[in-house]
Amino acid sequence: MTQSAGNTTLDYGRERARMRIASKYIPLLATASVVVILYVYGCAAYGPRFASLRVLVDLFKDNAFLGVAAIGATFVILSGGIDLSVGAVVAFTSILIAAFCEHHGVNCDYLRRSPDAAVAFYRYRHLATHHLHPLLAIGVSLVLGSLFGALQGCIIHFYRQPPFLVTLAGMFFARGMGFVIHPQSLGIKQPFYIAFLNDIKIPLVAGVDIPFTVMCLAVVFLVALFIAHYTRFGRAVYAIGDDEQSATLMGLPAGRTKIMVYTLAGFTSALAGVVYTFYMQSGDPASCIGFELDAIAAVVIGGTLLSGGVGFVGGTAMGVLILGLIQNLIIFNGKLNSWWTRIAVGLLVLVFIAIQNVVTAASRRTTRAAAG
Amino acid sequence: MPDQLLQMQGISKRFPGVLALDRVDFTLRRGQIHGLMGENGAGKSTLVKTLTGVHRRDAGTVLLDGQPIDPRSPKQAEALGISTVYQEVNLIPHLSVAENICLGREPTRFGRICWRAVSQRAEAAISRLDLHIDVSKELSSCSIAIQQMVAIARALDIDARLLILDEPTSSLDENESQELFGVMRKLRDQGLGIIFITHFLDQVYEVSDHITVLRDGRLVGEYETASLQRVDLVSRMIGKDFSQIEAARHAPPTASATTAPHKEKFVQVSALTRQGSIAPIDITIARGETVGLAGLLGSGRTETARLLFGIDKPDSGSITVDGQLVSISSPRQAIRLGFAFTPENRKVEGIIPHLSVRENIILAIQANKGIWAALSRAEQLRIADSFITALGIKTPSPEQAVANLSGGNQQKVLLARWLANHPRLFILDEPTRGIDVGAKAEIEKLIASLCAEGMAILFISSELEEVVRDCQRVVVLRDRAKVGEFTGDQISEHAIMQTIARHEHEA
Amino acid sequence: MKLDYAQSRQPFALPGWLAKLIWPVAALALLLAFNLFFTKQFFKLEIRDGHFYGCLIDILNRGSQVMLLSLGMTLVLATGGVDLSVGAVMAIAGAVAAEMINVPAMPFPLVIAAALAISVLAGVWNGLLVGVFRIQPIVATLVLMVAGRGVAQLITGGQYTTFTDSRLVFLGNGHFLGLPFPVTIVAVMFAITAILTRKTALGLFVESVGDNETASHYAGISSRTVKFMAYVFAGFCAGLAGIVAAANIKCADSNHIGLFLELDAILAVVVGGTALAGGRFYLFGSIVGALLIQTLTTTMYMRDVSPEVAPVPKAIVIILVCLIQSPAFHQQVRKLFTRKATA
Amino acid sequence: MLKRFLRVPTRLLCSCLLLAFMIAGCDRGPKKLVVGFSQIGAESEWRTAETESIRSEAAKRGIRLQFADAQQKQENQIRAVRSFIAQKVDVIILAPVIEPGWEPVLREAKQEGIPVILADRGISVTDLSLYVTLVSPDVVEEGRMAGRWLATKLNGKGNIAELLGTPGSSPAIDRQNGFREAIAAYPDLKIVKSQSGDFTRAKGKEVMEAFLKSGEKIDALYAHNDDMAIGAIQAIEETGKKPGVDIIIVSIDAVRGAFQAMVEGKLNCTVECNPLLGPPIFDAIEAIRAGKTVPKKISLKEQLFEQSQAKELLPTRRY
Repeated sequence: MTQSAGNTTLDYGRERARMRIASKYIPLLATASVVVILYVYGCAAYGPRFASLRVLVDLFKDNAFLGVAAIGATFVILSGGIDLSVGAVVAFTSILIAAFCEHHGVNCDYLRRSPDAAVAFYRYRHLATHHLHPLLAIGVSLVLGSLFGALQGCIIHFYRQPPFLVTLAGMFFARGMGFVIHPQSLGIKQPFYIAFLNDIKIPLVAGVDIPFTVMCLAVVFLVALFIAHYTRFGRAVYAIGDDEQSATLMGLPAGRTKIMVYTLAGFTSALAGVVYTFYMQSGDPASCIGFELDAIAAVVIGGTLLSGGVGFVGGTAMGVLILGLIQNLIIFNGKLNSWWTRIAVGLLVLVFIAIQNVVTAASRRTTRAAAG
Repeated sequence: MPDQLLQMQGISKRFPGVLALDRVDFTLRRGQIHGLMGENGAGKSTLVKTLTGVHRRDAGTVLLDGQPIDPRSPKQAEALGISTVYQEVNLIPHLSVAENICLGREPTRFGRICWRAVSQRAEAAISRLDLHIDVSKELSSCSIAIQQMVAIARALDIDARLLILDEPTSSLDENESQELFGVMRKLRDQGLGIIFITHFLDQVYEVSDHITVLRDGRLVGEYETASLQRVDLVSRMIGKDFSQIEAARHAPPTASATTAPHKEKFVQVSALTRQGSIAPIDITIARGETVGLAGLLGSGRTETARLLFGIDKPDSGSITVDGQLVSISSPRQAIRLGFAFTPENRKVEGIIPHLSVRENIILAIQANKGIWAALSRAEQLRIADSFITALGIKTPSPEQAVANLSGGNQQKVLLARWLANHPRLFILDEPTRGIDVGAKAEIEKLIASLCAEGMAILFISSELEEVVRDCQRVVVLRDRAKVGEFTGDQISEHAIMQTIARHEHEA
Repeated sequence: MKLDYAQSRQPFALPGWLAKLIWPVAALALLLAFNLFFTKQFFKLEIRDGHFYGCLIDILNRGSQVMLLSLGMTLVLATGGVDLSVGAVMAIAGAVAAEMINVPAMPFPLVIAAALAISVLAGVWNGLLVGVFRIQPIVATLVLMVAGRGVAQLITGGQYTTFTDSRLVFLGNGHFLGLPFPVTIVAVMFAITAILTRKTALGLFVESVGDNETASHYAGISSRTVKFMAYVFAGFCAGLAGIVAAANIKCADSNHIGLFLELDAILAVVVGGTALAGGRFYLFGSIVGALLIQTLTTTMYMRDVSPEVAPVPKAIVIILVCLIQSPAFHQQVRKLFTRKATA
Repeated sequence: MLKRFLRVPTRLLCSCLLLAFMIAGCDRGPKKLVVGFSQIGAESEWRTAETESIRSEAAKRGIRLQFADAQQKQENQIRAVRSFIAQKVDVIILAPVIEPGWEPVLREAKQEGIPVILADRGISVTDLSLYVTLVSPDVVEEGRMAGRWLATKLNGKGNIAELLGTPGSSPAIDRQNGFREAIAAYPDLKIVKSQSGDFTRAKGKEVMEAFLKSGEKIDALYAHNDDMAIGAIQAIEETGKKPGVDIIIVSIDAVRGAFQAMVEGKLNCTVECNPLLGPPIFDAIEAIRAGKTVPKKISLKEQLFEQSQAKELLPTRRY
């Protein structure tokens, strides 16, 4: 009797299991299909010029630093949190590096206007005036970014503050500090930088080659995949995002994991800032306003649930591509005026979320039908 | 006489507003299954949680194998060989069974998890419980019972010296409980110390060697199971004279036996079905009748209730109320028809934790009245107070947040919420789950009196004796289908068990 | 035991709403005190052509927009959601008002009605996405946040639509009882909101849905309706704020009206003690929060803090206020004192 | 079951393709000159006017204009330029949001042999051959003109409050520096207050209120654009002072609103910053097509308008 009871329930479970495993990947496939649809549509609508390899490479080139930041954001969102400080940290890092590299650091009459800023500034000024080697500058900024993330994580964990709030404050803070370091955009004329951009690249065909920034993105992506699926930390992130209380009772270091997640996000944001400097050869404290929302949109379009616990790094990568494709299509169209551009972007984002919900819901139904 | 595994002395723990543990001593020997008994709010769970590092104790000493220990987190506790299975399954729904077993201690090579080893280890842990599950499947696709087993498998996966089972059987059916006890005995013989917390008296007597009783955060005493009469145990747990309960227990049958027959039909369910949750089912409930839904866990009891209350939509079938054909597609509609429903999972589906007792109680009435016709505060207080006294809800004030009450009292608040709404049909899903004997008796008594007042009641419970005691009609379910129905004198635990078992053999 | 419960509660325990209010109010008082001593002219209050005039009045006046937003935002956050689109909705409302007032012979009430109507429509849109189609609030409202300004520009054709209609201008620049008229609008809206939430069951439903949606559903509350209403109301408040903003500068500046104000509104609500997770909400707290933020801004103008770095002190103050409110922080402090006591 | 849910996307895909080909079909027109225009955004009336000028001019000359709005983001502009290159446009017009950071993408354009014309803002590049010419109003000069005018108006003595543009934006910096340059000669002219009004009315008004309450004596106001000045005028009026009389106000851009204010005597002077870049730009383009050499910098002549001229000029203002 025992046996039979056991078996019946179990067989029942087994049957459904197959469905579940499949359904788990459905949002991912939905996203993938959207990417394909968009690209094919573009090719069809704008002919060989859109279909060209260059456009494809540019797609990655132009979204490299968004990609890096979004991948970091993915972990935060998987852990059930959110990070609004991304854009500000990118801007901060970019201007910090620029200030480090270019010793003509600061226009000072602006500092006279704000004594508090001056006080805060003197430390940086000192560093900035001995213009550091770019690699050192990059190192420093990455460390700063990580520390900043860690700080946010600590406040979130130890004081039980909502991530939305803490990172929002973090956003204001980083944004402001960026302006403290240098009040306006600053070009980087470092030979080292120029070299970086020109020499390190993989040529594909004439005039088209994969630049360093894209390589960075690729590396970050692979590392992220590994972390997410092949490390205890990665699994802990999923677990905590899914059910924090249980995760804690199961002996997972919830606190440490969370803090690490935000540290990681801080690091990737800073890294995105570095990639930004490679990409722009400049730093700008006013850049990337609202960038965090792009990152979040990419993650969500990529099929990760804002509630946490469910999602994939790969999905995020596709989400980034979708955002990039939207931009490209609009530019190729070339007829939308400023406000229609905004409306279009908004609506397209909505459309993709809608498509996703539809497909996912459809799959759920099939699963249930099959299960019953 | 086996040596001491665990000694806890003078353990105290204070939470804001309540002294949860007051100088409690507890001793566990190797190779011993030690029952920890007490009402809700007696401090069982708190005691366990101070031991597993979820809470820090305010005072007292803990010796494990004579070594003083002070775990600050479940992880440290596990490292010390103390592992726990909690009442609600505490696992990660969207991860695979294998991962849930190994989570946080996955075998890694150079920091890289090797998944093959993970699943092998999971297989091993599972097979230790004589279970056979596809460990690669998502946990959320398993039945609660299986999930519970997985939780235990996880607890055993580390070489535990001390295993704590906090209400492990509350969601297991008879067979699964038996399997579990088998495992427990095996482990005891291997020299593990097991702390076993439960509300099922039979189960304590079945497996435990010793029993420690707590009440109101204080130690009542430790006893040899064999030498402790059930009656004494119960009276020690609730600190009341036993005769009261006896009275409460005997009241329902007498009350209902007289009122059971010649009642006009109130709700008639025919061929109600939903793919994947319940095969076509017929139920009729008359006014002043208590109909029981009996069956093993996952047999479709809760599913039926959900359909009846409009939480899930049926694929086909019909419901008539007073002969009128009705369609119920949402709880609101069900409530308008005079239905009420206390769900099985009180915390998630029942209470509004941070709202006050008052607000929780008047919620259903207000929802029924709609947004604009608001009850005056005075009116709300009147209702709340009347029910607090009527049901004996233990709370410092009607403004206390429900989250701060013990399980039993939360359940009472839920009952109050619906009674305030004067339902005509009351669907009770496991109303006595995880509730101490005293409260159980009170609730059963309440059911009887409501029934006597002419309310129709659909009573779902996994404790057959309750069903038998309280119902004038019992519908037996198995594998999501109705397999039998008893009325009046036919109703007996034996008969019901037989029905279920017979079908199992045929299956 | 029952008695133990009652007695063993901390003696200094206050009713929830009061305890919640203490910290934001204290912070505001502290900031004002700071200005009283260190910022010259800050408390200078005079009467110019029949109405009060001074920094404090400005704070009320400038803060009015965020205060209006925060009223709506409070309900939205209490349902466990968030509305990022209010800033954009402000722009839309302003644009509509400006465009219509310039239509000759257009009755004034109709202008206001239209502006409010379209912002309510925006709220309905959000409400549908979040309440009915169950899209995560951040994403759902993000759509309108991005597209909304586009719509506003579409309405104004990308121009600054200026207007001189005295009645409309009055809404932003007029005075009532010696105070700027927006203050009156806020006061009225606050009263309305308070009544709407506390004299009807809306408040209870919002809190219960925000606290435990499933349970509320089972209790017969339609979470759809509740959420929907919250977003619609937020839209309405945003509309009002937008009209005030446009009226204040006598023109509809689609690009800048309400830019990033949604963030200030959210901060105001959270500083005011309402949890982002939803549940209990505190309208008055939100108002205080809004005032705190505006006071901070004005302080920085008065102290010549350069605008680029202004976000830094803002961030610090906000985080501090929230930390002070957090139980974890209280425990630490309590520990500190007990240690002192024992030592 | 996998098949079952894959069906949805595939259907979508097919329908999309169909649609796409239809559109593509109607997109083919007679081959005409194609110009890509990467605009910063539509953050101000001035910019809208600029966009409009370029759009209409292109239409007039029968040139196909590929317009891309960057929503104030440099990355979007770079993306746009790249896309233009991929689209093989004949000429690229770029209104750069900030100065640095254009080197790499412009180099790509150069490799493809696509001439780049900068509109209204310069860029900082080491290799000047990366763009053909910069067509712009002389922003620094605007600042100087305002400075000189104010200096003479106040005959070299007084306290000046300054409403800065958006922090870090190049016009804000240029107008700030130009102005300081011009008044450097007059030691008694002091800038007592200087805060950012973000180029917007609301901020201009808010900041001016703070100025007025700070207790400093303010004789004159220099606003980096007309909108802030107009906001400030409202603030001044609310304090009971007379704008244009008690406080001399000079601003830049010369939009219609400014003329309105001057007619009402509330604004003393505005320096034109001409947004009508369309004609000169397309002249330059035709010149380039014709193989003529064009100067590296084509500055539009700026002029300064005083209240006296306002009345008769008001009707003639196009923006």
